[in-house]
Amino acid sequence: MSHAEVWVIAAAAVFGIGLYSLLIASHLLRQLIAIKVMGSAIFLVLVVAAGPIDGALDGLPKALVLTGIVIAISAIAFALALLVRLAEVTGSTSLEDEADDDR
Amino acid sequence: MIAEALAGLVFLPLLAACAVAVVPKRAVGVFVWSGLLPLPALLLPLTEAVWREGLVRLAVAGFASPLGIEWRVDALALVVLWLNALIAVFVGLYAARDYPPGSARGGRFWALWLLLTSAMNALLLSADLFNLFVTLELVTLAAIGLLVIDGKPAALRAAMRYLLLALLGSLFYLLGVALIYGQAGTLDLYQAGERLGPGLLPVTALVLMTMGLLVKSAIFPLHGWLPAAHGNAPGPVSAVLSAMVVKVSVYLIWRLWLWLAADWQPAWALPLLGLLGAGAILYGSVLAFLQVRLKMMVAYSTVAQLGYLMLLFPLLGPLGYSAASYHLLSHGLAKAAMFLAVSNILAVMGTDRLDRLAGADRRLPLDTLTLALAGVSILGLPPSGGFVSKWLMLQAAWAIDGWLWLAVILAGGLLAAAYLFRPLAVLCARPATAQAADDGSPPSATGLHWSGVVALLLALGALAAGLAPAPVLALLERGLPPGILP
Amino acid sequence: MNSTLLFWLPLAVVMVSALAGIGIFMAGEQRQGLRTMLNLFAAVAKLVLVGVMGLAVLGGEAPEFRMALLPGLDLVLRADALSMLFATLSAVLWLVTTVYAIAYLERGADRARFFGFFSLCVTATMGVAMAGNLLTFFIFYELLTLTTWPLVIHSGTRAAFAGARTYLVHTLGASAVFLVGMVWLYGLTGAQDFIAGGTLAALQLEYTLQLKVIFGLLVIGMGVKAALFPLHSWLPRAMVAPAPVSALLHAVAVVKAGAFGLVRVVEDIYGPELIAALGLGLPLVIIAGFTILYGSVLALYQRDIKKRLAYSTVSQVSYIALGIGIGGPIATIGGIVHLVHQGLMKIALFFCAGIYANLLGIKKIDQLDGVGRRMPWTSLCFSIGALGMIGLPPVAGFITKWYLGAGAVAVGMDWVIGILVASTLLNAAYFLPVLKRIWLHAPPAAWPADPTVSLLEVRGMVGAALVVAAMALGVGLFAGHPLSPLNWVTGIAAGYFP
Amino acid sequence: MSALVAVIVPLALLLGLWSAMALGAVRLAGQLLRLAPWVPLLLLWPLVAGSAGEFTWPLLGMRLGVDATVVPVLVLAALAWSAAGWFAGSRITEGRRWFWTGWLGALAGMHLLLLAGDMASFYVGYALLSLSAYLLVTQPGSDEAWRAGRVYLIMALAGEGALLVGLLLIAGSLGNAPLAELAANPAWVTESAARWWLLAGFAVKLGILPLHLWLPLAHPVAPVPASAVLSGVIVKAGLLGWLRFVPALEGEPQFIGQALLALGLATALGGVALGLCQTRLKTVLAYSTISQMGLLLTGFAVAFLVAGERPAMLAALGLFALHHGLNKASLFLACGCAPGASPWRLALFALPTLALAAAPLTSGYLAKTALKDLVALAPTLPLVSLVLSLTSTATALLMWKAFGLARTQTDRSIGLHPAWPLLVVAGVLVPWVYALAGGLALEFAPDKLLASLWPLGLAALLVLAWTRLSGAAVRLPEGDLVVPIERLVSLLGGRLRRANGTRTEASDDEDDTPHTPGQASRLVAQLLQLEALQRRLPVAGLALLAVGGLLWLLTLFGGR
Repeated sequence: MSHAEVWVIAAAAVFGIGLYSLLIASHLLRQLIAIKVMGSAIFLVLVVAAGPIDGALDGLPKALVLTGIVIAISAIAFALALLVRLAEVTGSTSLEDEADDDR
Repeated sequence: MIAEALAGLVFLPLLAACAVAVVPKRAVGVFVWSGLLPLPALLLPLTEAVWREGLVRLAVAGFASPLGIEWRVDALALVVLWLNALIAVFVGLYAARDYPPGSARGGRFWALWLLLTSAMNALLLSADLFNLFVTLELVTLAAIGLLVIDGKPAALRAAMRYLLLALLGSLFYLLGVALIYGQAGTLDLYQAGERLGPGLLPVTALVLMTMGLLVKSAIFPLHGWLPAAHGNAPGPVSAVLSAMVVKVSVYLIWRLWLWLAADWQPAWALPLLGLLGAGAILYGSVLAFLQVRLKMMVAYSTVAQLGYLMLLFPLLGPLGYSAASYHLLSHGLAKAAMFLAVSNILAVMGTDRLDRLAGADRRLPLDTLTLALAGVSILGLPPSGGFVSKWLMLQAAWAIDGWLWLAVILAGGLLAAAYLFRPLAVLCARPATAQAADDGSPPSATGLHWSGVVALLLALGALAAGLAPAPVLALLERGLPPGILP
Repeated sequence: MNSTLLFWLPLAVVMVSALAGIGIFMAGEQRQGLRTMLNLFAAVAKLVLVGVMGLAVLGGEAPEFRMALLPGLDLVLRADALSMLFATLSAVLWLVTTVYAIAYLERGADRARFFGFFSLCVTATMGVAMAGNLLTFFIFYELLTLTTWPLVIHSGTRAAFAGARTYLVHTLGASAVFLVGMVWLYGLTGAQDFIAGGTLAALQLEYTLQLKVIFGLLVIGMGVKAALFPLHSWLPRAMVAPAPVSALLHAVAVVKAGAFGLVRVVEDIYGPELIAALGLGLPLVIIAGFTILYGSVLALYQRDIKKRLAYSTVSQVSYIALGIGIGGPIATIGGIVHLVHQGLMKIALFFCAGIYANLLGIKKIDQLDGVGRRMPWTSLCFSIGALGMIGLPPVAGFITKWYLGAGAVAVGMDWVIGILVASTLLNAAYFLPVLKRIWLHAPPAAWPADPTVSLLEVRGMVGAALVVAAMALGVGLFAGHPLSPLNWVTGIAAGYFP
Repeated sequence: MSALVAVIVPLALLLGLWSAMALGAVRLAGQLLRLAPWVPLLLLWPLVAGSAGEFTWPLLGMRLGVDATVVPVLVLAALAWSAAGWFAGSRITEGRRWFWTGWLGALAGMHLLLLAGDMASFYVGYALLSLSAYLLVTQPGSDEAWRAGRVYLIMALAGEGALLVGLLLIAGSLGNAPLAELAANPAWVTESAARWWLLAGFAVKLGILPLHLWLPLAHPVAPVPASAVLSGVIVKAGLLGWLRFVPALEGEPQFIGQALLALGLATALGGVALGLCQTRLKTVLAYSTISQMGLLLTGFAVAFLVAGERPAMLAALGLFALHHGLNKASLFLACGCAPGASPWRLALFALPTLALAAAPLTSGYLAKTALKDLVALAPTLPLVSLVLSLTSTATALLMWKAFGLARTQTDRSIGLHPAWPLLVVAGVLVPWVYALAGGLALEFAPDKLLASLWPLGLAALLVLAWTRLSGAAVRLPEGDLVVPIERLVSLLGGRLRRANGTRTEASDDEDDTPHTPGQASRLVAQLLQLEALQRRLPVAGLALLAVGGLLWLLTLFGGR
């Protein structure tokens, strides 16, 4: 297997782990961490996908990864603020045991 | 002239948003309206250019496409841009009543509102896969921010669920983008389309991105988050959510399947997408009929109406394409008007539970009329925009002998009649004798508040779309996507 | 007349009442004077405009308004002889019904909403009359459903909503079927305007089966509003609406739109020759015949006045379908002229039923004893309408029966005369006892309700009823007059059977 | 022009009277009432002027005019109706509006009927006449009147239905054809069975045997002047219908003529037989009318047996109708003036009875001999002429019974109204004048006189035999067959009403509780539960993977 395929399979594995824990976890904080893990798996794929093009190193994927990281950070920060507010207001830190909120 | 217009569309609201966050309370109003009101004006030269050339391209700051960002505006993008501008301005006018720019709450609201509008415009202009990802994230975060502006527990929980699912969706989308880049070496929609064939990895990438977008646009099996989110959002926010935010991700699905995968002929996949849409129409309508609260009913109606947009795939063709695009436009106007009318009713009557709204039309004649007019468009009865799109869709279905789709479209119309006439009947019912007896003369109708007028204007817009569709349809005819053989 | 006037006149005729409707909505509940003025002004203006357009049509010009709606499909409002017939009927009866409604609702509630939708409903009817092609017809046809729904639920009682729900289920169901038929037709023939004598002759060879199926779909679409047999059950249920509404619904707007639609489909889309060639006339005659008898038999059993009138409408409207189904010049004339005759007679009956209900609280037939002595003029109108329904001469019904019978024999369908005579006897069976009660029975000690009534109310209502009854009698008595509906329709039929 | 006036005046008077009553102008109404009796005389004006007018506006192109067939009935109507009107003017006191509406309506109908020149106008007149007659029959408002009215209306409408079928069958080919053209070239006769529908329709009005049920109920129960007009004039409308719409062709099959002849004779004898079993004077007179109409039918049947005899038939039938109308009307008027009160009144009553029994030198003799000559022309069995004279005996017997009943009415308080004697005189003179004007052969040959005497002698013998033997009289309820039929119908109706009684009650009456949405059923609860499930994240995630997987498979492998 070429150099790149090894990394892609590893990234796929990490992505799977993150997805599994996102769906299973009941505590919101664990779910947010799972999302962060899946994000890093994707950045891994992006970096590996770069691969040299006609000799010169291709800088575009690096730029994409940087932007991706910035967006992931801001999204998670916003989610955490929301989580804190939710815990204060409703006292529960999980989406599973909520009463039906639209009655 | 075009470059200034495009730049203005994106950066004018952005700058206004920043200014609002910084400037003292008194001056917030000026910046808000200077950020919003010129938007339709900016669109005029753009429309004329697209009418003349069909496709307007602009390399931002002169960088060529693989590296730099390129803005493209074709007929479809223009239609959605117009919808966005109209919604932003009219619903903004309505929102000024609940969130006056001068107040503390107003400041936060308008910052997010302007950010949302600029992100939306940026998304519609960009034609680069990664750029689309960035703007889509911006739109989602701004929308969720608006959702929790009042901090109600129900809204908070709904927002949390919406955020989680939205992040999950954008991760899938990003994974798809990464795979596309690995294969095609470019992220530009048009170029990637030419370079990629229906191999294993490109198909996987396309499916991953579609899954992500399906979650964000709450298409049938994945619609769990939408009703709670739109049902519990404040009035104007639920309007913009239903009319624009959810539509944009469907617009992206169209872009992928009709531009990127233009020549892959995924013969069996299209009917599946169609079936998802049909499921959405039937399931959403039945649920809407069962709701007790008016806003929840309108939210489920959105789930149903989104199904119509997915019907474009089985009915691929010029007729189907212009039908779906026109439905996007007319539904946006009608649904925004409906949500504004419902929030008016909620504000005046104190509740939107149907069993307590008997005889509300005496106090809110204008909003009942708006609800009725918007209902006409949602139902697809002439002379509304909904009817035009339904008519074109029926013709498309008949052309390919798609009797199933024909039946689904008609059933959708009838079910919509079921869940729309029910609240109207309740509103027009005479209140129980006891209640009428105590206040003797019929309760005086609330005065002609201009927020009611705004809602009425949007509803009339939906009806006008029914009377003068010719120019829009001609525009769409000219800018057919490569995926549709003329 | 210069061309611009000819272009904008049809639109003006249709839109006059729409503007009035919107104005009434804006005026709100309290400003009653403004509302009445708006109402009457719009009604008179519409009548004048229809008159002007009538002159233009008589002068040989064809005023036409065309607007590009869908690619390749236009919104066309054209005034040909047939549309003028229906438009004039609507305009005249709207004016009379407005006067009646103003008097009727003097003490009612929600009048702004009522009159607003009342005007919009007439706009839709006028649009249906003036429609130049099937798509325009469909648009106004649906608008009619929407604008009449709030009128049916006006009283807000449970029965009103039950009636409105049935009405909606039927009309929206039919519109779905109508839409499929229309899409199919346009798929086959492309956009076609109404042309006297039909436009599908060329297609007859290779599409016979499809044309038959399309005809079936279109007839179902129209049949609901024209209350043909299986689709008629909404009509008696919608009787819960206040009298001016049931008068308008049953005499002018909804029911006539359905019947008018049938005439358009048979005469202006398929054309009499194609109908005969495809053999579509016979099934229509059989359905219409059965409806006539079914409606009359059920009317016998009804104890509520308006229910009885409703079932009588179910049977009477099928005369129109019978006429055009039989084909041949005489029967077609009979069918189309019945549009006007039935409208006049039925609206007179409903006005009187409304007056009885409103002024004396009478809703059931056995409460009608001796009303003749208490309200002689209303009962006179009721009697004229009833005799017309039975088809006894001088009143208009007789002319229709005469032409239908003669036309049926001319075409060789002698058995149709059996239906006509049977329905005459059945009508007599359910109308004459009512007249006997009104005139020949002794009045009860006290009437169910005897509210203090202003003179305006009484004069407005009874006046309207008298005008309409006089017209029904006049149309029957002076059928030979050059300007009478009969001669007008003879001119129209000349176009179909050159 | 004069014809139009004759038709319009009664209608105008009706409307005027009506609105006067409605608006409460009693004085004006009184004046109009005084005018009403003399309106029928207007009929004479078109007779004299003889103008024929055509007016395209009214109805389907109305033609008015007087022609030969209608003259006798016209004269009869003018005289009898005005006399009865004069009588009614003074004698009808309560229920006046009801009576006069019916009276003027019937009059307008009769005028239009007589003067009509086209089918549609004839039918309009006929319908108006039938409907207004209903008002006259039910005017007393007693239960008996209602029953008679109901029976009358049902049979009249049935007759009119048959009439309409016939007319429409003709209209199919000829449109609204003028009556003259109908009679002139009866080509349409062979096309359809229109002729027989029309024959049956008019037979109901004439009271021919099976269809006579309503007559013995309706005529007696109506007020005196109304019965006079009903029996005297309105019945003749049926005859007019026959003469206009049931022409005989040349090669008519014999059995039709024979059948009609037999029916006529049966009706004549049947009428008398049933009449003899009645106890009330007016009912007896009603049955006598039925039998006389039977005689008319026999005359009418002759046209079917021998070709080319139409003018003779017209003359004979016209004379007979005139004679019968005037005398029967005067007899009915007599019933209103207590004929038995003084010998002078009895004499007045006797005159018309003798005429009807066709005593020699009376108008009856004249009419009967003309009728006998007419029948003799037809190639029938000799038996027929014998039976014909027997009918004279029968009528004589019936008249004797009527005379007996009249003698019992001795209430002196009821005054003698001058209209009665006037009509009796007219009954004596007018037929003679008509016969002379009509040019009928007037001979007093001894054999004719003898032929008219022996039936009377026979009648006298029978009467003597009958009174001596047992004096027991057979009683029959009025309207004979109607009673069993009515019982059958009410039985059937009762069961029918019970069967669907429940259905009509169940029709939803209005209840005023406002409308609120119904409760969710069990199925709905399950649906809502499924919806709540979809909201939870794991479920959404699984759904996403499932949809994605399916889409992936289809896109990969479906694409080829």
